Amino acid sequence: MTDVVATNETILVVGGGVSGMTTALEAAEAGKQVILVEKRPYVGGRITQLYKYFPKLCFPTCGLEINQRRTKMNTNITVLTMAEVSSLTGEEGAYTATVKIAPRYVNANCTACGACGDAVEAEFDDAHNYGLDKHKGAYLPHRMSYPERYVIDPAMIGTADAEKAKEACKYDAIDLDMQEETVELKVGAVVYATGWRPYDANKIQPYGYDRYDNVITSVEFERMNDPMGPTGGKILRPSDGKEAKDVAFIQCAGSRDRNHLKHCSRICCMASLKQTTYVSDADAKSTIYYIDIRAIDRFEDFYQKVQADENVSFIKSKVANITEDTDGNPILHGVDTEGYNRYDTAHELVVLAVGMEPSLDVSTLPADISVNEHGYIENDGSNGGIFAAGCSSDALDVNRAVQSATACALKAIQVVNRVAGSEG
Amino acid sequence: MSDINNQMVDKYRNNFLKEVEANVEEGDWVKMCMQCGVCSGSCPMGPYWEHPPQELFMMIRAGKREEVLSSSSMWMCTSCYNCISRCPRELPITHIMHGLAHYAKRLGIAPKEQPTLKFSQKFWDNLMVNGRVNELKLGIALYFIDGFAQGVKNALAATGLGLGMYKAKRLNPFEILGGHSIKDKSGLKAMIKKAQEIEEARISGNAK
Amino acid sequence: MAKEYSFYPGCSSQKGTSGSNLQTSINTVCDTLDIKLNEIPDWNCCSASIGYSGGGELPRMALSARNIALSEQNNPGQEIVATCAACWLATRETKERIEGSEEIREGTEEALKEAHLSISKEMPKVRHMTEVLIEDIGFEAMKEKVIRPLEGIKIAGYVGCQTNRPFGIDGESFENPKYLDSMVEAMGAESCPTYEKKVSCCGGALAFSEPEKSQALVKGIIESAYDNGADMIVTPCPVCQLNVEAYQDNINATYGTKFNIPVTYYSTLMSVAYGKNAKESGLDGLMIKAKQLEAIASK
Amino acid sequence: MADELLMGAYICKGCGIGDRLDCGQLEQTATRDGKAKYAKSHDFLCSAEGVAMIQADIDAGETNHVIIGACSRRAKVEAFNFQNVSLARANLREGVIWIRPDNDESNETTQEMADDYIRMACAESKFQKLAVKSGEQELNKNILVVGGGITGMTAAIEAADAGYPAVLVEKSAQLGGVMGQLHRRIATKMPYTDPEDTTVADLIAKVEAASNITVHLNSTVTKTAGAPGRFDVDISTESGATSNVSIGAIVQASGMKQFDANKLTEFAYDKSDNVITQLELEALAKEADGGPIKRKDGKEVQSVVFVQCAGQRSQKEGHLSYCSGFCCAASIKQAMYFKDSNPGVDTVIMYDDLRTPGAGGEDFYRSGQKKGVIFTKSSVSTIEANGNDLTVNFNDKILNEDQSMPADLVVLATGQEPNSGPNPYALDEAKKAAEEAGEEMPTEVAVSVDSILNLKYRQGTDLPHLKHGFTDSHFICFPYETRRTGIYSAGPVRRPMDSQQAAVDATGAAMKAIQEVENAAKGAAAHPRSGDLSFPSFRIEGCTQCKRCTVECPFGAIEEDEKGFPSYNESRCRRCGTCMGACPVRVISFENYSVDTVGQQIKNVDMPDEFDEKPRILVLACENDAYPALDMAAQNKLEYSAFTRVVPVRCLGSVNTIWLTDALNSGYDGIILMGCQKGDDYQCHFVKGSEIAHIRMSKIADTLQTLNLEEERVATYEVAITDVERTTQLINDMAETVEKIGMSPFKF
Repeated sequence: MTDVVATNETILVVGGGVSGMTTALEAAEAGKQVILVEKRPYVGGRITQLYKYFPKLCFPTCGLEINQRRTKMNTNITVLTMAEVSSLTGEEGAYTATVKIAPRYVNANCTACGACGDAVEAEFDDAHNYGLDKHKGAYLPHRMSYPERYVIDPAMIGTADAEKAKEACKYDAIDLDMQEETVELKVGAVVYATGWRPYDANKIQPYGYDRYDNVITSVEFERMNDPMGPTGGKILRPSDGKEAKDVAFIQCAGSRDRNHLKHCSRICCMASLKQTTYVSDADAKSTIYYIDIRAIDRFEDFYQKVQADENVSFIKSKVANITEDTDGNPILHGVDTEGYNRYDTAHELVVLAVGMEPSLDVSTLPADISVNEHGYIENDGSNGGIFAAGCSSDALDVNRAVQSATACALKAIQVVNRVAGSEG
Repeated sequence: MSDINNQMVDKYRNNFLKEVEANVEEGDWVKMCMQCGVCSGSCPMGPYWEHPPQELFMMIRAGKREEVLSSSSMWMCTSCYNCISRCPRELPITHIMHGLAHYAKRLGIAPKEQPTLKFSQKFWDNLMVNGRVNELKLGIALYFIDGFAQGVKNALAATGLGLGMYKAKRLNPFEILGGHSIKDKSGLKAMIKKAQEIEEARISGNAK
Repeated sequence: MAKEYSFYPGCSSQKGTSGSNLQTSINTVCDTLDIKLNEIPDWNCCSASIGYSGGGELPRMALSARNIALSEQNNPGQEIVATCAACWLATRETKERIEGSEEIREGTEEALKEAHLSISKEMPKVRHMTEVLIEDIGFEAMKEKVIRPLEGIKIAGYVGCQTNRPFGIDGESFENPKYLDSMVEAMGAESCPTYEKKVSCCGGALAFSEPEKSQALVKGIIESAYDNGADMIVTPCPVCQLNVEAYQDNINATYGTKFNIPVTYYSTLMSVAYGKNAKESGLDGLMIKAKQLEAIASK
Repeated sequence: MADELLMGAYICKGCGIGDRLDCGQLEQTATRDGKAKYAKSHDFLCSAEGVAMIQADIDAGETNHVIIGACSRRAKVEAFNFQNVSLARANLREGVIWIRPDNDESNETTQEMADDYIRMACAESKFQKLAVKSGEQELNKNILVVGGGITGMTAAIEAADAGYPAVLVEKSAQLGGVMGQLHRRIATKMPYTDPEDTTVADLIAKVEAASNITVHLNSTVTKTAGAPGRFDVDISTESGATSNVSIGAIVQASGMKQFDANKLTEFAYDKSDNVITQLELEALAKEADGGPIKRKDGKEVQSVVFVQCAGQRSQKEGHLSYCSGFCCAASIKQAMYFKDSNPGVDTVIMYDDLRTPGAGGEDFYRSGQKKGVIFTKSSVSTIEANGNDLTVNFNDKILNEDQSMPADLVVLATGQEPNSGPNPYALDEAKKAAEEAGEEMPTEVAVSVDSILNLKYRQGTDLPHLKHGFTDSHFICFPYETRRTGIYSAGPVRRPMDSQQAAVDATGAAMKAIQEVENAAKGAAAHPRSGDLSFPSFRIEGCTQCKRCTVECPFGAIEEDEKGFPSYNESRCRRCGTCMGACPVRVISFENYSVDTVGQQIKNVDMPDEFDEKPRILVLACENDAYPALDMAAQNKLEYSAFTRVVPVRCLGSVNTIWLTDALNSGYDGIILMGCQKGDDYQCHFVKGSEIAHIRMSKIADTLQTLNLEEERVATYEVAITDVERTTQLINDMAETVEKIGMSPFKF
């Protein structure tokens, strides 16, 4: 049974991605008690699925390592993984959060020795790689997973395979009878850092993501380029496993579109510019189809760098639709609006720069929280002791998400300090 | 050029966009275009447009009145609604194209020999007679649309078709003697007359 | 107890016109499925999104409004159903434009007065026949009535434009609707799910004024049907049906192709599958005979 | 904690260690060679029971130096977290059994590897002292905020709201800054359709109402000495009156200045009163206050053209190469000023890319279009001014043709430049640039701006610049980590940004400031070694006053006292150890990380003689990136040479060359240094550590010559945390090299 100590001076952070970790760490390192609730079996969120950051082209796992070390060493933070806040009631300084913790079927004894993983047969789609490959029924979600503890896929329960895993573990770490738990937490302030999910590309029908193998999403492409990813860092066409030498990027795939997300997702332009560097590194060509390239502030420098690369070309056009030729090459149809040039161009691989959709489940919020039509919480000062950090507040890049998360730590601290003050 | 056209020119000076917003069906949507070009790329008649929709919208903003209204581009619309269903900004492009075409025709500066203009007109006239379209009359009228000689050619070229449809009982030669019709023709005509008056009044009102 | 609808047949459905065989098969299908269509008395043409040269916005609105008014007057409480894509679109669009704009409503109502007609605040729903079949009857029920499954026939489902956009069938995609294929399968025939031209335009509206351009589009539609191994093409739209069927000779002449593929209606398929004979199914209305269907129909 | 050294070694047999290694022998090694007081093995050391066993020994006073021979120091951190004892860990799992094949011919060398890691851990432990709170200072909660604009006011208010008194210094006569000059601001709330109140008035009211905010107008900071927790700050008025305050931490919100439009001669800014900047239009709009906007000559504006990216996104001399980010939305807002007062006014925005990112941005763009603002994708070539009439010449990129358009008024979106002080490293950077360009070395650089902080730091008066004069942190994931601990910049001095972002940024900076005063009071380090209590001290008698430590410290933490000795500032220090690496006489060390704790590990590796054909390869790996990469290689069961001995270091900058000389002298056959990427896109968490290390190592060649050893025996690499396969490859390459060039002759 998980038992967590929480008081009205405790800060609850919902979501353990880069924003949630930042809020939790900044508050904890200022001496506050923090409970970090993460839905996945590990912290880090979407950045664990990114290969490189724009514009530096450095590695997200580098900052993740530091943040995980800070978390391991800081006794002010309690991390609950595979946990979700199912309801939140109360008011500033006195909230009650109901947290559901899904069974991991692996307890704290786990040493991540890997014996259970070796023992089992069954394999499942690997969510961490967006289903591009499979993981064992007993698995460590990724190499740097924290907590460094294996997970048993729920579908394993009741199978002989699960028993094999249990037998293989010398440390009684596997508990197949683990049940879902519900804990109630009294907290003073709550920071939502529930982050984002990629917009469902199946809904963008003209681009045939559901019909053509070689039309993939930007998040899948990112995994593909990670040497630790499903293709070992190679840009391979799903249809035939051939290396793609001519890659097209379609911007605003699901963003700035009344049929999909009305808002601009901010990151996609920079993400695609970044991804063209992967393509160039593989001696291949990139073409970016865009409406506006939104590389604001110093990102512009990076844009200009990419423009200077003769392997990369830009076409101002929202692609109308995609068909497929007999070799499985997606053919892009549309009009380059700079001077009206029609094109019907075949590429070997198409990457949809899918938009950012807030993954916040509004139904878990108290009624009076202001959420805008795009599904983001607005920090307009009217939400009592509840604050939104990172991509629960707007479509943000990592740098801005971290700024917002740091700011939220202070807003939360103000609340619990007031509580402390009033409690003398 | 018609008086109404001259009046419009005077009234809106160089601001063609305002003229379009005031007088063209769904014209107030033109300003919402963000030049993504998805409409232009989605049109089945694409290659035949001298100026595709998104470019027309830009031309309207740029005040290219003559070029737009005398263009045959919008007459290329097949009303397939591809553009509408894909437009990220909700523009009713098909209707705007119809509206521009109609407005150009109304001002008398649409290209005279535009075949779709003629067909569209014939279609309308045809249905105005009996309240329902008489396919044979419409057909024959069409064959002679470009004058008698061409008409004969067209007719001959299509006899096979005509014959086939006749055999298939889908073309009734007796149509020519009257055929399908509604009962309350006068009511319909009065109604249309009224609708036209209202529209007329609105637009010529704008012209002043 | 039969389901009753207020029916707007449209010009092309009339006796001795291009779409008359659609009407024939629709009638038999409705008998079989116990659907009662009450024709709107004295209905008029909708101007089929082509009359715009002569007819301005308001006159065109008035045309469809008149049909709606007549429907409300004579078939109160009944939803309006159309079999022709253009008729359905024009009527539904009119309803929505009137409901969307006070100015248009006022103008239309004023015009209707001249014909001693009026529309109510809440006009009846305007639906396409396929909508009725799919939503009110359902594929299962459609299937149950099948007596002669259309076995061994491969059919390309050509949905076309206006049946599909901008309204279409709820829950179906504009780019790749699947309902026509499901209907084909329900009748025991084989569908062509990868038929990529299923929603591309046949240029029907310009068939007369821009024949070459329109026929170029038709060529692609037929070609792809052949590429997908189809024996015939099925469509819900009378304009598509005529345009894709009628010009195959011309296309062959222009492009040296050897097209000779039957183009029929979903209702024709259904009638045959429901055991009706060739005449009742409107098969005699085809210029390019659907021999496989005739064979089944004459069993 | 007792002074007596009581080393207790604990060997874990779990995770296959017991099956692969002779743990009995490891215990012996610990006691016999490592001089541990005792050694114990356990089947499952990280289990509650295993941990309890260790804790019991600690409580019983059996040990105060705990040595754990188990998994990597990165694993089971929470389990092996004992208070008030020093801890050393031997990496037997990721460091030994997981990277070695399990077969007879390799078992011997694998065991030797494990034995060495035990010896090394014991050596480290032996020379470790427990880091304890220095008690150097008290909690000082005062936050100094420099700049009274929307950023500064927000920072002050947010800090004060959390109970940390703020001292707000504003150069001008009133608060408000640039935002104070605006009529309205860009929409920040749903439905994002209209300009909003700037909120400046509210902020000023809040500042004035707050009992714990002190405001200094017409004032500047004339001295900042000391360190976080004890900054000694002089605030002087124009008249010269100076007050001295004691400050815990600082937020620099010195804001932005407008790009000088006079540089834009092609746009006739210098020729016509009717070509104005966005900021100048705000003044007109303020004056009109919702009514029709009149230009200077009193004419009501009927047509206005906005020229985006004026002097921005441009490589032209004197132009800004970056995008200011806010101007698109600002022009939309300003066009709305006109449209809202009179829809008849023609407003055209000439843009290249319309940049209104984020959830609200697109709504605001759409709202502008709804209001009738016209957007033209174009590039403006020139603006002609004939008297009061203006003609805008441009190329319409959609219609692909040159056009011109008359306008009553033209507004230039000129963007923002940072109000940062002089860059302390301007000269170094100029030299570096000159060197790369092959030009002659500059001896000085012109300084055009006044200092903002007047830091009395050996390494300069102000925050280092990153690029284009912005003081932003280089880190994407740690945007507040500047190179001056306890001083956080916020707002447009950091990066071009709009007011909403600036307010968020200000709150974040205030958070970091508050955190730093709390840490300073504890004597704990700030990011990235947050909470670290260890602290560098030096033996004054050994010091030669060479000043290398004071010059090389990436954080400017070290000063010189009047006698010329280095004087450390605990709370400025980030504990990277670069000073320790710099010291030629090795007098600098931390309690738990010193020349000895590493040097003795190197020395205590068992060195087989030359003819044993068992070379020794020393790897000094950055603990932040290279070491995790090696752990992951182990997880992936990648193999590398059994002759490798890896020592994690805090930063490659902390590597003292003596370690290499000693290693070579004691017979190591190869040495690999693994640090982080340096240069413009550096990934070194201590900014300069890796770079400095590389410079030092470039000189190691001499050492090798004098020992007349082959150069290939020492290699320095930039390694990323993702270089999982590469790290092992680098090691195996060195193993091959050694095999090629033969064993070191220095084995005794």
